[in-house]
This record gives sequence, structure tokens and C-alpha cells, in this order.
Amino acid sequence: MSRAMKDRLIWAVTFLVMLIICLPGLWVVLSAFRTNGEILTKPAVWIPQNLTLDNFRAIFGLGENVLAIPVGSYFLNSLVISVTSTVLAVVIGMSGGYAFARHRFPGKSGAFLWLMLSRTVPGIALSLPLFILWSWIGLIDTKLGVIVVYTAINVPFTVWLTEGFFRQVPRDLSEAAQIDGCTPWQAFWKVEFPLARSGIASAGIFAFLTSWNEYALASQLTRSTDSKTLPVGLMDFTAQFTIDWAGMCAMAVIIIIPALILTFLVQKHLIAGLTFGGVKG
Amino acid sequence: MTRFRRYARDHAVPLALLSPAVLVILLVVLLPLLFSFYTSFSNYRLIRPDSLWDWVGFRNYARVLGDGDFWSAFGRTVLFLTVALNLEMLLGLGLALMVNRITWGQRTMRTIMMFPMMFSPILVGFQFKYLFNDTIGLVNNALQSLGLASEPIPFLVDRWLAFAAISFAEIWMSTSIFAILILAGLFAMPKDPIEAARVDGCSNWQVFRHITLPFLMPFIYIAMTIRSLDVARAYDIVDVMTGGGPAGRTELLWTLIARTAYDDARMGRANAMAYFSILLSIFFTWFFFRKLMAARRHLGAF
Amino acid sequence: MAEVTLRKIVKSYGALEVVHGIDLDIAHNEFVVLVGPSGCGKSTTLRMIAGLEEVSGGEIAIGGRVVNTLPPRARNISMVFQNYALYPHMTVRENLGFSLKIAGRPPAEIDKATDEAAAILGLADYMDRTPGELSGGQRQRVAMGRAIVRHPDVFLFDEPLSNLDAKLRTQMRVEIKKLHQKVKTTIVYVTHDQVEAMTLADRIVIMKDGHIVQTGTPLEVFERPANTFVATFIGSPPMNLVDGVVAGGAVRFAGDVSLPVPPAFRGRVQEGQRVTYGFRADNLMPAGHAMTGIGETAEIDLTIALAEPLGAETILLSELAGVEIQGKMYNPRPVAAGERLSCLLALDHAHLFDAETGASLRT
Amino acid sequence: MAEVTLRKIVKSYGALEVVHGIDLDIAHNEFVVLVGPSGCGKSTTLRMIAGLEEVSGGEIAIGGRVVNTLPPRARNISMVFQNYALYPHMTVRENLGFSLKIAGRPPAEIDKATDEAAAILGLADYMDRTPGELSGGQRQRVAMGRAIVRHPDVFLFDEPLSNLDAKLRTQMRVEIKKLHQKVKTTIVYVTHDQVEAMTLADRIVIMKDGHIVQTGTPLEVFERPANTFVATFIGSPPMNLVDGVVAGGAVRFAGDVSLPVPPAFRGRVQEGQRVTYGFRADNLMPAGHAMTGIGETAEIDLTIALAEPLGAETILLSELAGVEIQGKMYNPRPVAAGERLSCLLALDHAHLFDAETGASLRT
Amino acid sequence: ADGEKFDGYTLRVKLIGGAQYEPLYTLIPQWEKATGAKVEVISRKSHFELDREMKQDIASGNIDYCAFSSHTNFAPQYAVMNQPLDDLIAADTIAGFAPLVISHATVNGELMSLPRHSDVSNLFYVKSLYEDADNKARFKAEYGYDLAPPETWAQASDQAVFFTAPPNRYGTHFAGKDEGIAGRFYEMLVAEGGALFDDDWNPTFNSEAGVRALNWFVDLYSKKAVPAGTTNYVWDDLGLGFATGNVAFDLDWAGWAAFFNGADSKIGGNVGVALAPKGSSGKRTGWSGSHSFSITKQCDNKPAAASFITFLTGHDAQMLEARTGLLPTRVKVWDDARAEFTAKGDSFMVEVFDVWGQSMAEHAFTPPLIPEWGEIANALWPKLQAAILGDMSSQAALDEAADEVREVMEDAGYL
Ligand SMILES: Nc1ncnc2c1ncn2[C@@H]1O[C@H](COP(=O)(O)OP(=O)(O)OP(=O)(O)O)[C@@H](O)[C@H]1O
Ligand SMILES: Nc1ncnc2c1ncn2[C@@H]1O[C@H](COP(=O)(O)OP(=O)(O)OP(=O)(O)O)[C@@H](O)[C@H]1O
Ligand SMILES: [Mg+2]
Ligand SMILES: [Mg+2]
Repeated sequence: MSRAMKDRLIWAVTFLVMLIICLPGLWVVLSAFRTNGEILTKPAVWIPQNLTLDNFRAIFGLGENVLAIPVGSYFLNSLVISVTSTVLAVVIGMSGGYAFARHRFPGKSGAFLWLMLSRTVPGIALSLPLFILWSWIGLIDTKLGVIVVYTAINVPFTVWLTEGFFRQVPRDLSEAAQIDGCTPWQAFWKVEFPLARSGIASAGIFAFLTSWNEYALASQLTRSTDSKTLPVGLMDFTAQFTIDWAGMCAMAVIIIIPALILTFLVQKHLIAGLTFGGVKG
Repeated sequence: MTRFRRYARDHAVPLALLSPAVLVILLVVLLPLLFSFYTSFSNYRLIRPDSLWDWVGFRNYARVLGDGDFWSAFGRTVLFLTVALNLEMLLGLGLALMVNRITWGQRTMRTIMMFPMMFSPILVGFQFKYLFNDTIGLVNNALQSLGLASEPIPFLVDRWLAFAAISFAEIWMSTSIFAILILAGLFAMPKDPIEAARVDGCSNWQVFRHITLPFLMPFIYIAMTIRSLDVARAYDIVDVMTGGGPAGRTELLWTLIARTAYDDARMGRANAMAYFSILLSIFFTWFFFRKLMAARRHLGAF
Repeated sequence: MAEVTLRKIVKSYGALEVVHGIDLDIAHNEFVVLVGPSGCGKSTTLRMIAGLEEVSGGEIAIGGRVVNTLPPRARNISMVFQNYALYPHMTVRENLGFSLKIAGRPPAEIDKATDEAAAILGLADYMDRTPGELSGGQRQRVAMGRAIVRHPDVFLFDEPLSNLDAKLRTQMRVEIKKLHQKVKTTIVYVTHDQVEAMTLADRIVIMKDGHIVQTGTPLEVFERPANTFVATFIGSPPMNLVDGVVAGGAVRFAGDVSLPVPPAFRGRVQEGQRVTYGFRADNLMPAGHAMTGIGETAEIDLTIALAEPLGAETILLSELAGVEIQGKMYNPRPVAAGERLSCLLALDHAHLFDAETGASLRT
Repeated sequence: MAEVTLRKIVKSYGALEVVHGIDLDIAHNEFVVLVGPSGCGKSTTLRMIAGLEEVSGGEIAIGGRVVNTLPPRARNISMVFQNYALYPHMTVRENLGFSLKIAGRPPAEIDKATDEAAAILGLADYMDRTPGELSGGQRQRVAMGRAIVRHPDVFLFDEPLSNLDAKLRTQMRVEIKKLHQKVKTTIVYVTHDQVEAMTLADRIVIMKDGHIVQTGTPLEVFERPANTFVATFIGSPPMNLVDGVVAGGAVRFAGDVSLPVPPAFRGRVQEGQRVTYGFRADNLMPAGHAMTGIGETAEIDLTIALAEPLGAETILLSELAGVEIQGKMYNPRPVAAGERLSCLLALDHAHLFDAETGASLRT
Repeated sequence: ADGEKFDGYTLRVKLIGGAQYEPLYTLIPQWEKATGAKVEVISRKSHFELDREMKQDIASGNIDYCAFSSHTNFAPQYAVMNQPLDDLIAADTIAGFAPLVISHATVNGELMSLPRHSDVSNLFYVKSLYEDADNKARFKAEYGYDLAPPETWAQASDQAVFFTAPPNRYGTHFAGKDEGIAGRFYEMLVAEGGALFDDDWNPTFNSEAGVRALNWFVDLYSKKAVPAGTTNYVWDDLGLGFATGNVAFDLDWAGWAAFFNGADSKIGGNVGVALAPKGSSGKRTGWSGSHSFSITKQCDNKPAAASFITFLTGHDAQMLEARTGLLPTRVKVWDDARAEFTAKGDSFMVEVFDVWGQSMAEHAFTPPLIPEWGEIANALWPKLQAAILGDMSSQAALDEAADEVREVMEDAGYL
């Protein structure tokens, strides 16, 4: 088999696998354009009979007798919270990760472990004390409050992840930069940061998606349209006795699309062989 | 004190670099933790604020220790963690390797790969709750339409099927996280040693086994550690899909704790449980941390 | 039997062609040295033979079998990479033994082979270090060791000794020679070291800009360079080249200097032909510091611009017809800049090239 | 003013001490070449001067100021790394201009400086490639270029030319020399190339196992090696060393051969003293192929074991008192193995060393 | 309350959200206009979410709002913050509500909330199945009595088994987890003549009546007359399941009525309604409660809050909700709504209102109005599930549950 053929075959197989993985998700997306009666029924309706935008209309309050879900402000809240906390987590994480990767100091592995352990606390043990603490300092139902919390839950792993990637950047490169007159900060920013950017991008993606999709804590710390995020808004579709699954799916699509776009943009920084050709040996 | 001051002076740079991380964690994790630690010794009930001062000593712990439901949830959680983490790791590794091989349209493929990551855990919960529903669920419908099953399969009821179903949902949601982290690790890999290994007579598998994998191990362990802590997010999924039921068949520590804390409003007892679950997480973390350090040492100066 | 045959091998990176259809037949057990200026395509050629770089055009055969699409492991080769390509996560011992381990050899055999290689390479003290803890030269020796522990059909060496000191390099050269004689393998060897090229090669292949310019035994390429490029590339310092015009059995240069047409070229040039006159520093020496028995000589008076003492000999820089030339003073004495010396040129070792094409006028 | 002073510099990696308290004074504008066997601590020493490696003990001063705790950027040095350490994410142009950009120079100046360096290094065609798309030699040239675009107080070069072909290396050598004369900086240069060491150095420092063994001008170390290590390390092929016993104005070797005590050592040895007799291949030549004017000679008959033709000369391998020795045949003719030749040894260039310590008996 | 003005005052409220609840809020601007006050909805969530939020508010003392959505079954938990309404709401206003509903909203003799709408379950059934002659004949042959909507739970059980034909049809289904199954068990317990507690708050549900009540579920499950997944079902699953026509009859609240009989349902036009069956004690099941509005003790303008909740439970407001099938709490609204349906010719909705009206008036009862109801339910339902799934016997399950409930009651200081 020629190499080109083999490449194509691998491509096709991968594509197939991806498709299978995506199926459950695609079902959700498709459901957004169908009616509840058609999705959840027996016998199943395999071929959608009538695709409709009603679910979306309802979300925006265009249907009859339904109050619009304030998607606009949820969206904005989600965006502000996720982006800010991601940036913060990545910056703080990078700074910590760099310290671990490049500096020697006594108690280093202890600190590293400690940082990890901070993640072991289940949300439940945190959420109520956090709530009380936050209400004392007036952070309840504010975007800032959520941002701080998300930053904290994302920091440990942005630290570890970026640490791993900074280790992969040959030390000689930052040395060369320092010889070239860089301050350690310049050496970091101009040489090590660009070379570790695969890792930083993946940490960023991970942090962003965690914040974007987080529900448990947000559902407690947010109260109103001032701070409620999209996943919390998703629960607007579950009333006491009913769940509007099709509506939820429509909302899901609204949640997924921006995340998809943002991830697509960020992941262009996942690049192979960034350090190739830099050092010999 | 002077020793501390000297330490601070000698290592000012790393300490300064680390301090934001430490601060934010102190604020968001440690302070609340102290509070909840205190409450685990009280009969604190949310709806009776004054019960915060109702000190009960080790009663909560004693009760939790003697609670069969708690221990079966504990065991199930360990099993769930083990199964989900390992499968996610293996599948994620496979996906990452596959995507890494692709040259044409890789960025699009990567985005497709991350598709499940876009789903909020509660959404995933609902999604699989409906997919696995025994009467109107898509899976049952499909199996019956294809003639593979005549009776509806109670995915969310049968002891093992239900466990499999929640594991499946969790794995579906999180495999791509592994994949993307491992993929990034693959991208950071030097390619020289791979070429050398191929010349040294390695088959593709041997290259993977002897070169790629040792390089990836630190990344895999980091991902494992992150995830071992993060599967607590599975709470949302399980809560929506089965709520830990039926009859506690899918009860995990988190669902049990959450119900005790909020539905029962018995915060003190919930926090006692939480500290047991912290112990569990500490064990997992420490385990992976040791592995990580060993893998690092193995990679030497790299 | 492992002869290596390259047929019209082309390599392009995207639109950029860096190897332009080279043909080369390497016999079984031959020791071929590839030389050429930096960036001419030597490493690329080795990497194509190894199967690490896809061939953009042409055919590579090893032992008579076309290997274009075979993976490296199916080609049974060993390679020393120019950039070492050590396994950073393995100790020196593991690095050395890796290929044997992969081949499933018994541990005892592996230990024996690695210990042997380590002894040859002076690495015995470093066996348990990882590459990150080695000096540059030590790393290069590990790279070398990794190649020689095996018994492949073909050895590919890409500047394997460039970071070693002269003494070690001499030792290693001898070891490589021994290895070649002992295991009877085909060797393709890239080097920038003239001495290595001259002493090791059965045949030297000179490349330039992705083409092969000349192939021949070391003495052939040294004594009968096919063109001015080879003439200046082989031999150090490079051959002096001065443009002139043939006039009455001599070549006349600018500034009214002239030198006789060298014996080997008499009858091969025509009156008025524009030629390039070439001779090596070794063959231009101050009278009184010349060797005995050097055949026909011509005498030129030169003003010394700079004298570079090298120990046993001194390089003299001067100027002929506006071109900088170099001569050599054996058994040297101090020479001041500006001193005027009468020098002898050994005409048997002088060359004439076409002034346009640079091709030798010997044939 | 940038003199570099090392005082009892020690470097340890954990428990392993690799540099054992070296002392070295380098004058302003001096060109010092560091040589020594692979792994002896040359790179480590450079890296300590640069501030990349913490000093485990001792003091480093640049321009009179102790710099032990200063970061690299405060030392105003340029360095060529042995492993290049290029910025893989920048083009060649960006790599070259990086230090100037950091220093905040105007773009026009940066362009000018990089273009100039690129021209010198023959990199003009590759300015927009990244290091990954370059050949080994091209990468090394970029590393070199990065150092020379600046005007630092001290240049540190770690084997900067090892991957270049002879011709380019000669050119580069000249460029470095020019640079040194032009900008009047202090240079510390590590090389394994004897010619480089000899031609470039104001002073050569020879290291071994983390110690300095000898310091001196190139001719000094070549002609008056302080001990057998330097004698064999400097000069290629290495000096021949044969152990013997002083007996009546001559040194008697095993197998009843003897050679006269060299003139410079007469009166410095005692009857019966055990010595090592040293002479270089350059100074042992077949009669009839010898140079003129080589002073006092001794004659030995040698059986040739192997002849290695190098072009202008041929290395002859033979044996004296059971030790392998090398001689040189200038203006060579073919020699068959086993041929017996009468050779001349130029006694002015022979040495005697203490057989025990290896120290020269000259002083 | 009419005519009062609260110009410039901003009333902060927390309201239950969700599709069924929100139409009411479209009336809020009217109240704002009438009183000159502004309403700021600071939270709008489903009730379970809201419940968590309340508890957190109580815990943190962070109560900076005036009115909130409550539920009669949950209300006792909010005692710390809940303002009794007796002095705030005019007696004649209260008199307009159904007395039973008002009694459900009264804890320890104090009115804690104004009920907004009620819920109680009755039977929906697929008419065609019951009218099919063949079914009738076969049923009679098998069980010896005529096929008609069940009067007793024993009959219901027979019919469920009779109609079952998996995978396409099951006899019935029930909410099998959370408060759903606990509440269902509780009403069955009552219908079987049992009680959760004795007068001293000792748990007594592990009595014979309790076992009988639980066995009703266990039998159906073991005979596969309910979908196997029913143990995971909550209200939405029941509604969706019945609407697909997979289930013969369904005990459910009135809120689904319009949906079941509508275009999105497979059984539209084919739905019959009947009163919930009786247990062996002759009592009908009637687990009930009302969504309601309450005022906080911390409220800085209680009259405004009172005016607001009175407005939202007023006649017009309830008419609006009744039109969508929600059960009003005002007596007059029952009649007016029924009249309106009659006028529109919607006989199905008229029938629904008749049936649910009767059950609200005669059979509805609430669980114990104590804060621990949630904990009790949580102690109960996993054990009930275990019995239903066959993991343990009914008696053992109830005994274990009783132990846990006893612990709860002890901790809470009842015992
Ligand atoms: N990280 C390290 N840990 C332990 N030993 C080390 C480390 N780095 C270098 N060494 C050792 O220190 C010694 C000096 O190394 P250095 O790189 O200075 O040698 P060098 O003189 O530059 O040799 P070369 O000519 O081979 O480059 C070597 O023996 C080397 O093995
Ligand atoms: N990835 C690449 N993309 C584009 N050009 C490349 C790439 N790799 C190598 N080249 C070019 O191909 C030519 C040949 O490179 P090669 O490495 O074979 O040179 P070389 O003869 O080994 O040189 P050296 O002696 O410097 O190692 C060089 O001019 C180099 O710039
Ligand atoms: Mg090369
Ligand atoms: Mg070195």
C-alpha cells in the first residue's frame, strides 16, 4: 500500500471514530430542531418529520405565553466569567508552573503535592462554607465571586500542566536568551512561553471548558441574571414537574457553539515540534 | 523566624511566582475547608443556624463509619474512579495517537474530537438519561428496531448496567480531555529519538512502547491526577441520570454527600463524609504523584 | 551483500529541491566518504538511505532490493545522527544496548556488546548517566556507540567525530577502520575533516548544492581535482587559483608575472586560452625550506603579507597577480610581514582549469 | 576593559566535582583558546563565566568586578553554545537580531547588523527559515551569527566551527580574527581543532580532568610541552613517546636501540635516569624526503608497518622499542608495508620527560 | 389591600421559575402600575433549586428580600425566616381560599403562605383501551369483574397487569425515586390505614399497613407491569411516557391534562380521568400540597409584600393559571374556570376540573408539616427502591428505614 493510500485510510478510520464519538452529542444537536413529541417517543421517529426553530424561538421569548429566558445576559455572564477566570488561571498557573519547572527550592515537591491536594476537596465540602464566606464579603451573586472560585479550581491543574510543558523546553534556550541580554522575564516571555504554547493552549482550553460548563458551584453562587451562567440557565428548562428536553437541547446548542468556536481558535496553538531544531544532542 | 526569612530571601523568585496560586487557593479552598472541618464535629443543620454551636464531637464520624450505605458508596466510588480513569486514559491515548497521525485537516479533526468536552456535565446527565431510558430511550429503540433486543433493557436499573451506564456517560464526556492533554504532550515531544529508534530497528509499536510512552508518561500522570480529582464533576451526571439510585446501586460518595448536605440539610454529617472522601482523593493523588515523580526521574534532566 | 545504489535521487522540501537527482553506486563493503560544503545535502542523502526522509524522486536499493517504501527497521542500517538523537530518558548503557534489546538479544550478549563499545569509546565511567549529564563530546561518543554495537548491513555516519579532540578522533578513526575491516559492512560516512576523509575512504564523493561533483579515491580527488571547486574544497589550506592567459608555454597573469604550463598540461592548452592556474600551499615553499626531490620547479619572488606558525610548519600568506595565495614553510623560522622571499613551486603538482567552467584541462 | 579572572573556580554536580579549582587570568582583548579532552570541563568553565552555571566555589571577575552572583545579562557577554541553542520558533533573521531587539536598537540598525553577519556566514539565502529547516552546519553558523552581531565585552565560543567544512572553517577563522582585531574584545574559545587553536590563540589553555595543565602561547605549548599529556594532546599526529634510560649521552631503549639526548636537555639528565623520549612525526622523515636546514639529526632504520597517504604528505607507521611511532614523508612516493627505510630525526625538536611523572625535563 | 401605594419602593422577591410558572409573572407590571412600586426578581429557579438556595440563605443569614415562592410541604423548613401572615392579610381575603388548602398552609396555627395553586394526583387513562370490547371480554373472563377505571388499588393492580404487553405497553408507571416514591408510598400508607408516625413521633410505617402499601409497588414491579426503569422516573418521565401512549393509566397531577389531550400527545382526544383509587381502608390516596407565596421576617415593607402576594394569588391571577390547567386555590376560581371551559366547549377540561376539584375538596392531605419531611423522605426512598427491586423484603426495608427515620427524629429533638 502506498503511503498516500495509507494516510487516507487512517484519515477515514479516524473520521469514523470521531463520528461515532460525536453521535450522542449530535443527537442532542438534532433534538434542538425537533419537537419533544418527536424525540422522546415510542416507536421512535428515526427520520425527523419536521425540523423546527420553535425551540429557539421559545428561548428568546418569541413563542406565545412564554417568558423569554434571558439568554443574552446568561451568555454574557458565562463569557465574562469563563474568559476572565481562564486568563487568570492560566497566568497564575503559568507563573507557578514555571517556578516549579525552572527553579530549585527546598520544599518544592511538598508544595507541588500540596497544590494538588487542594483539588481533592469535593465541591460539597466547599460550597456551603464558600457561600457563607462569599456572602460575608458580598461576593454572592456577582461575577467576580464566580471568577475567583473558578480561578482557584483551575489553578492547580494549570500549574501542573504548564509545569510539564516548561520542562520540555530545553533550558539552554532560556539561557541563550539571557546571554542575549534578556531579563528572566523577557526570556520567559519571548522564548519559553512561545515554545510551551501547546501546553498553555491545552491548559487554557481545559480551564475554559471547565468554567464554561461548570454547574454545581455556579448554581449556588449565582442567583440572578447578574451572574447566572448558561449551564445554570439550562436548569430553567426543568420545572417542578416537567423537563423541556427539546428546549434544553436548543439551549445546549447555544452553549456549545461559542465554546466550539473559541476552542477551535485557541487550539491552533497546539503545534507539533515547536522545539525542533533548537538544540543538538 | 530568621531561618524563614533567609529562606524567603534565597528563593524570592519562585516564591513570588507561586504566591498568586497559593493565595487564591488559600482563599477559596483552605478557609472554607477550615469551616467545614469545624462543622463536621457539630450537629449543624442548614435550616437551624444556631445548631452550628451544637458540638457533637465525633458522633458524625462514628455514624459515618458505621453506615453500610456510606461504605458501599465508598467502594463503588473507588471502582468508578478506577474503571473510568483507566478507560478514559486508554481511549484518550488511542484517540490522541490517531489524531496525531493525521496530517490533513488535523485542526478540524481535533475540534471534532473535543466535541464532547463542550457538553456541560448536567447536560450530559440528561442526554444519557434519555438515551438510556428503558422505554422511550434512543438506545433501546435502536436495539429493538434492529431486532437486537425484544425486551427493553433497563440500563439505568440493573445493578451492573446502571454502573456501566454512568461510567459510559462519564467516559464519553471526559475521554477527549485525556486525548487533548496527551495530544499536547505528543506535540511537545522531540522527534529525534523517534527517528533514532526507527533506525535502531523498532517497529511502530516498539517506538511507541520504548520512546513515545516514556515521554508521555508524565503527561499521562498529570492528566490522571487532574482527572482523579475532577471526576467529582461526575456528580452532576450521576445526580441527573440516577440520583444514586435505584436502591443506591449507583450511589457515589458525591451524590450521597450532596443529598445529606442539602436535601437533608445535615451539613455536619455531610462534612464528615466529605473528609473521608478527601482521604480517598488524597490517596489517589499521592499515588499518581509518586508515579509522576518516578516518571520524571526516569526522564532525567529532561 | 549490501551494496547501496542511488538512482536519480531527488529530495524536495515543498517547492524547494535540495537534492537534484544524484546517482551513486556503493559496492558491498565499500567505505564511501561524503564531503561537501555545509548545506549541500549530505545529511539529507544519508537520511534518505536510512528511510527517515521520503524520497521525492528516484530509487534507492540496498542489497539489490528497492527500499523506497520500506521503513527504516526493514533496511538493517545503523546511523550516527549529526545531532546525536540520543534517548534522553535512558542511561548511556540503555542507549547503547537499545537496538540489541529491540532485536531480542539475550541480556548477557547485550551487556558484553555495550561494555565493549563503551571501552572503545572511553565511556565506561558514564554508563549510568543520562545524556543530559554528559559533555558534548561524550554525547557524540554515545551516538557513535549506539551505531557500532550492532552488526547492520550498512553503517551511516553523519559527522560522528566532529566534537572530539584530535587525539580521541585519531583513536576513533582507527577503531572505525578496524570495525570496517572486521565486520565487512558497507559504510557511508559524512565528514568535514580532511584527514578523516583521506584516511578512511575507499572512495570520496564530493557534493555541491545537491549534486555530485566528483567521485574517486582520496588520492584521485586530491591529485586530479575535476574542477576548481574540488581543487579548493579538498586539501587545506585550499588550492591557490590564479587566472591567466596561455602565452608561449607559460601562463601570463596580470601584473606581468608568469609561470610555466605544468608538465601534465603541456599540449592540452592553446595559445591565448584563458585558464586558471592552480597549486597547493604545500607545493609553494621558500627556497632553503623546500623538500628534496620535488621534481621540476619554478621560482617566484613573493612578498609575505602574514606568517601563520602552526608548529612544525608555517603558513605564508602572499599575493600573486592581485590574488591572495598561500605557501608553506617547513622547518620554519620566524618570518616578518613584508619580508620578500624567493619561493619554489613544484610544477608536477600544479593544475590548469578552464577559466570559464572551472573544469580541469587534464583530460 | 574586560579582563576575565578565575580564582580557584570549583564546580560540582551534586557530589561529583568536575572542575577542581582553576585559576586563570585573561587580559583585556586577549584571545584565549581552551583545549582539552572531551569531558574535561571546558564547556562548564565557559558556562560559569557566562553565569549560566552556578559556581560551586571560587570567584569570577569580569572587568575587575566580581560577578559570581550577577545574572548573565548583567555580564555583557556573547556566547556560542556547543549545542547551538537556537530559538526554534524564530526565523534565522529573528534569531540573529534577537539580542539587538532586546537591547532596543532601532530596526534599521538591527537589519544592517543581521545582514552583515548573514553575509559573513553565508546565511543570506536562509534568512526566513526556522532552525528546523537548516542543515547542521547552517545551524551552527546561525549560532555563531547570533554571537557576533553584538558588541559584548567578552565573547565565549564553544566549538563554534566544529560542523563546518574546512573551507568555510578557514574563512570563519579569518573572520573571527578580524572581528577580534576590529572590536577589541576578550575572547575565550573552545575548540578541538589544532589549527584553530594555533592560529587564533594569543594563549592556549590546556585542561585535563577539570584542571589546567599548561598555559602558554601556541608555539610555547607546541614546542615546550610541560608534560607528556600536553605533548601528545597538542599536535597531530600526537608526539611519539618512547621510554628509555639515560646511558652515556644517549637514551637507550628496549631492544638495544638508542638515540642521543636532545641538545636542549643535555646536562639536565643523569646517567641511569629513566626518561620518556618524545618527538613528533613531523620531525621523523625518511632520508631523501627530509627538509633542508633541520639542524642536528640522528638516523634510525625503521620498518614501515603502514603508510597513510594524506595528499601532500604520507604518514608512516612504524615501531621503535616495541612502541608504535609515526613519521612523515613529505613529497611522498608510494611505500609498501614492510619496507625498511632509513629515517632522520631532527633532534632540536625532540623532548625528554620524566618517566614517572611525565613532566618535561627542560626546566 | 387595593389602592395602597408604595411609590418608589423596590420589592425584592425570589420566585419559582419554569414554563408552567412564568406566565403568571407577566401580570407583575400591572401590580407595579397600580402601586407605584418596582419588583426586582432576584432569583427565578425550579423549586428544588430554590429550596437549596433558601437553606443557604438561612445558613448565611443572607436574607435581603421580601417575598418568595414556597411550597406548603417545604414551608416548615423555613420557619426561621418565614413571617406569619395572619396579621398582614385581611381575613376576608383568606376566606376566599379553600379551607383545606389554607389549613395545609398553616403551621403551628400560623398561616405561613398564601397558596397559589395546588396539586394532587388523580388517574388519567387511555380511553380506547377501556372501551375496547375485546379487552372488556377478556378482562371479565380473567378477573371476574367488569373492566372500568379502577376504584381500588387492588383493581388498579389487576388492570396494570392485564394491559401490560412489553416493550410497547405497560399497565402503569410511578415516580420511583426521590420524594416522588416517598410521597406515593406515604399516600398509599394512609390509604391502607397506616401512618408515618404515632402521636409521639415514633415511626410506625413499618407496620402491616406499611408492608401492604409497599407490596403494591413490589408486586407491580416483579410482574413487570411497570417499565423496569420506573425506579428512576420522576414527574417528567411519567408525563412523557404517558403521552407516548405506552402506558394504560397514570396517576398524575392536573398540570399535564392539556398536554395529554393535546396535539403533541399520541393519545390526544383519547384520555379519560377518574378519581385516585382507594386503598384497603376505603380512603383514597391524596398526597397534596400547594405552591404558595411567603413573606420574610426580615422584610422592610411587609405591607407591600403582602399586597404583592395577595395580587399574585388574586382572582385574575389564578384564572390565568387555571386556564393552563393548574388547580386554583380560590373557591370562586374553580367555578369561574369551569364555566369558562364549558363556554369554550372544552368538555375534557371541565371533567378534569370536576375530578380534581372533588379530590382537592375531599381527599387531599399533606405529609407531616415538619421541617424534617425532606430528611424523612430521603431516608425512605432508597429503602423503598431496594424492596421494589427485590434487594430486600418489604418488611426489612421498612424496618431499616424506620431506624434511620428514628435517628433523624432523635437528632431533631422529637424523641
Ligand atoms: N548535569 C551534569 N551532571 C553530572 N555531570 C555532568 C553534568 N554535566 C556535565 N557533567 C560532566 O562534567 C564534565 C565536564 O563537562 P563539560 O561539558 O564541561 O566537558 P567539555 O570539556 O565541554 O567536553 P566536550 O569537549 O566533550 O564538550 C564531563 O565529564 C561531564 O560528564
Ligand atoms: N525541513 C527543511 N526545509 C527546507 N529546507 C531544508 C530542510 N531541511 C534541510 N533543508 C535544506 O536542505 C539542504 C541540505 O541539507 P543537509 O542537512 O542535507 O545539508 P548537509 O550537507 O548535511 O549540511 P551540513 O554539513 O551543514 O550538515 C540545506 O540547504 C538545508 O537548508
Ligand atoms: Mg548535515
Ligand atoms: Mg563541551
